[in-house]
Amino acid sequence: MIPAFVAKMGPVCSAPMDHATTGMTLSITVEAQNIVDAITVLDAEGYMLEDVMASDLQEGFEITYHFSLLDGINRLVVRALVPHEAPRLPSISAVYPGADWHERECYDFYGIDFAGHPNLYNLLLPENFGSHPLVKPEKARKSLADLMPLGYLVDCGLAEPEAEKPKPAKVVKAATTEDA
Amino acid sequence: MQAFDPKTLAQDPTSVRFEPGPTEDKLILSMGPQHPSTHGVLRILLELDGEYIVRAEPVLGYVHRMHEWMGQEKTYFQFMPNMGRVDYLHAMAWNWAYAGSVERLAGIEVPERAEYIRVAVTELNRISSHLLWWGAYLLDLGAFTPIMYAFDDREFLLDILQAVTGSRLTYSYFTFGGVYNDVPEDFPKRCLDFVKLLRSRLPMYRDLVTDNVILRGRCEGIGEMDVELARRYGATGPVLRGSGAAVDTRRAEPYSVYPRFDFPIPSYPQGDAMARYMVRMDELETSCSIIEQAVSTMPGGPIAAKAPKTLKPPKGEACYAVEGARGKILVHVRSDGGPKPYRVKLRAPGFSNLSVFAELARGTLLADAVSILGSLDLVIPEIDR
Amino acid sequence: MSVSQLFEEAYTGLKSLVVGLGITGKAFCQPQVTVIYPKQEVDNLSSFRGHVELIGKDDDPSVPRCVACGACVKACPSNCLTIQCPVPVKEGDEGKPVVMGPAPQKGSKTPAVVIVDFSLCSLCGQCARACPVDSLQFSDNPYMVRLDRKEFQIDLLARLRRMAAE
Amino acid sequence: MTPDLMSFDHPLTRLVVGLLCVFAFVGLNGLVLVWVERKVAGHVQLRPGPLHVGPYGLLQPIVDAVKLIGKQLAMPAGADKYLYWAAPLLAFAPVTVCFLPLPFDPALAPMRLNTGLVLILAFSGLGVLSLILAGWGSNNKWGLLGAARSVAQSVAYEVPLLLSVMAVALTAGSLDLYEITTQQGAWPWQWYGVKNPLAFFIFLVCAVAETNRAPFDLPEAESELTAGFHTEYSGMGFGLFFLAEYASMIVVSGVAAALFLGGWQGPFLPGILWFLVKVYAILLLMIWMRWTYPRVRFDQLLNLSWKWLTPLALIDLVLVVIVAGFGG
Repeated sequence: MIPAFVAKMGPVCSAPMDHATTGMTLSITVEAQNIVDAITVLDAEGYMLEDVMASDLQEGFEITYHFSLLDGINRLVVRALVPHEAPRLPSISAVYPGADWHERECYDFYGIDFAGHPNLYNLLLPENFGSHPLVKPEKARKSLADLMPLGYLVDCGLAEPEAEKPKPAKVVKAATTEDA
Repeated sequence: MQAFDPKTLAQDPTSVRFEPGPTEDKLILSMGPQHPSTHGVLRILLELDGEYIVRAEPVLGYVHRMHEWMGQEKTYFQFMPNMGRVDYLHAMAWNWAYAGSVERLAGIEVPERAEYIRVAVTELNRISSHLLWWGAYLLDLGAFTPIMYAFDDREFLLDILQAVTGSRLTYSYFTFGGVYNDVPEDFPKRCLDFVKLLRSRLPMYRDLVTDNVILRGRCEGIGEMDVELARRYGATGPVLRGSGAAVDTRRAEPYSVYPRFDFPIPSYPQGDAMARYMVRMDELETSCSIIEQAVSTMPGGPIAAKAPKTLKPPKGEACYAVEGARGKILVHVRSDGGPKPYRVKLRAPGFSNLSVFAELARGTLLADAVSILGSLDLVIPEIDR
Repeated sequence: MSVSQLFEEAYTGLKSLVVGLGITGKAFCQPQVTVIYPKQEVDNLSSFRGHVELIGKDDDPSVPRCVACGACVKACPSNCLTIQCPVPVKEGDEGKPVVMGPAPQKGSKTPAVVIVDFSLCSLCGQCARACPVDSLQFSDNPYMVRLDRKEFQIDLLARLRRMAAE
Repeated sequence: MTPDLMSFDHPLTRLVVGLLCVFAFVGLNGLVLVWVERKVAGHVQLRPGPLHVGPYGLLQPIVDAVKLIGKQLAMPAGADKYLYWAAPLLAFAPVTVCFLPLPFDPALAPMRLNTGLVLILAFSGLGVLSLILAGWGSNNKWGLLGAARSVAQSVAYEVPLLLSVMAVALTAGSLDLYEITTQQGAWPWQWYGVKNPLAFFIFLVCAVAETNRAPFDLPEAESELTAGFHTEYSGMGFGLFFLAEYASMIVVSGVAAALFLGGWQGPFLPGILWFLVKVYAILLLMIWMRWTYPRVRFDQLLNLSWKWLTPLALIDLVLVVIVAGFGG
């Protein structure tokens, strides 16, 4: 079950997830340019920004924002994909001031440029460090299809559902994601 | 006294960026990385007007060890000992967060006895963390004696944990699917004895420190924050509970066997340093009660599920949130099906808690800034990772 | 704030200060808890977890159970274990001096060299967990003072023989 | 037999001999106080304190002093050379002068002055100058902040201190410490501290603040200003500040003993012993307080002085005047 406000976020795709096996209840992918609008919706819903994580995939850098309400099982992740050549997306630190440091950390490790960030300098690494240590070499990168379970890929239209293998996770899903 | 000259700091890009303010009679002060009350190697650049803080900017990274990179380079098992080093004061919670996320990813069931042992040792570890915080905070405020009393009590606790895990600080006690080895026979009795001891000491703590008029003057009304500010900055744990929201991951997002225990969630609405102080003092009692319940109802059985010697979880991702002594610990692991994680992300609660500091310290006195910094309960290795 | 309130506050404040003095004064008269270490023994060494050591066979404690499979070497996150066995002699090379190579080596069921570099070890226990024959355990030796980090390369086979002799 | 300083006829001889004795006294007592402080701190914190050097660690302060003397005297770049080195000397010298008018014993008053009290207050006021010079001269921001704090603190606490001393001087009708002491008797109910407890209390609080002791050790507050005014001092430069702190503690305790606790007077024991017992009782109280309380904040410190101690001291003074007027 996907809550109503998700539609306002302009999602590219939204996939429910099973809290018992993933610790998340919902995954929402948005266009990188729309990230501020999408996150403003979450702010209005009273979500707390837990973390910003970037990972280096074949398709580009995937930035994952972890959100949850203060109370209850309702962690949702917002994902945005930026290409390797131009790793740039708007900063959300105006909406969530706590994102400031998380974005600087992503800048440290991946060199992702958060446009409109007030203070985009290295945070954990020295300011003149020069390189971005968590960027993987070309061959070590995996694509989304290698990293995500089939259920997610199907929900996002990245793969065809396999008819003979109904995911047990999908059954539990309805029971655990009805809050928020 | 020489005027502040940015050119003399050309070798230090951080300081250059921290330009002097609009007027010349501002003092730029670099508090740390070697400073008695920055708890390790945190550096805070302060812009002072007299003793009033105009601007404060924490500079991190002095103990940065790139744990997330190590997570990608090591196998699932090999990364486990790193967790005890992320936050050395509440190592068990980090152990748990990583073990929990990998268990979710690989679908490993944890036997019941292991869950009870996990709860007991994590709560013991939480008490040791809070006791150390208590002493260190009072050291920040200029009282030298309480830390010795706290360490005296903490010693009993470390002896218990040493008997269980073999080490006294950087535990790597959890394995995927359980715990490393079983607790000794007398573990429940020693835990109960310790709980009794701590309870008999808490009134002394209260009389010596909590009721002290000087301490109250240093803490009350200092660094006030509300729930909204905490939410926007992602501040969790005692910092959030000190702002009036009775939120605890152990209750909000129940994991393990915590739902079976009956414990209150202390929270204070004032939002100042004193409220955060009181939350932690109350949590000592809360943890005592959880330990009592856990060790008195601890079932028998195996202490670890059968986990393969080389773990290769299926592709996918999982997070696991744990209530650490400093707040919500979140570990996010992505797997590509291989023996090493594709990506490990560690959410350190202290990182988000410290990011509020700039907001809280603005306009306060230097001495208040020290008090606020202490009340956030920072462990720098956890923040720098 | 009325004057009476003000003085009441001052009274409670002063009282709390006196109570504090009372507590530290009482502590002053109590016996100390310090263990003056080299003169007095610390009483909880038995549960201390020191560097790893080999476990001997039940019938012959001077020979380790180790089968030189190299699992512990692979499991170690810090690469602090070294296990070496004689490299199998190739045809035509008979008579040449025996060359040692990292375990596992074909035909070797016992290790010739087992060294743990304690200066790298973080005492995580992954080696003991990985061992298929339970040949590794933590020692409880806390007296680890050396003048050179090279001296922390502990020869476990020699240690096992010494322990068995005692 | 007690040494008799009064046997020297010429006041100048007496002054020189007295000064030498004072130096010896300050040095020795400084060392003993360091030991006492560490031992008390240890026992309060359930640990033994200095233990290994000499019996009960008694020789520890000597070892520390030797260590301090042996250390390099470093000076930071950009420091004002003259001010920087003048400060520790200036911290130590005035304190020793303050011992001169103190009556240790009827026969052992280095200098009897009819304005002894004024001399002590004047010279102890000089002490703050050394803190300012140290903080300013060392070209260090922490030092500067410490110096700024010490100025405000000493200005604030001189006032109630003077007022509380004045209350006693008015009752005794003299500014000579010898005279004030003799006016009190050997028994506690004859002491001014018992007759006028408010003035005694105010004096004690101000004494702690004047000597920069915890909980009022703001100029050197280590968890805020690293070490405040003496951040940059090493070796004996720091040692002199250290010694001056203990010396001024002894001075204020001596003044308190003479003013409020009947000085050398007491039953059975010789006068000098009674005096030292009283001085050490006050010193112990100061040490005890240091190891019990957190540090107050700067504005709270000033508030305490201006809003509580100064008005109370004024009221006390008025009461004393009224009583003295009716009584005398």
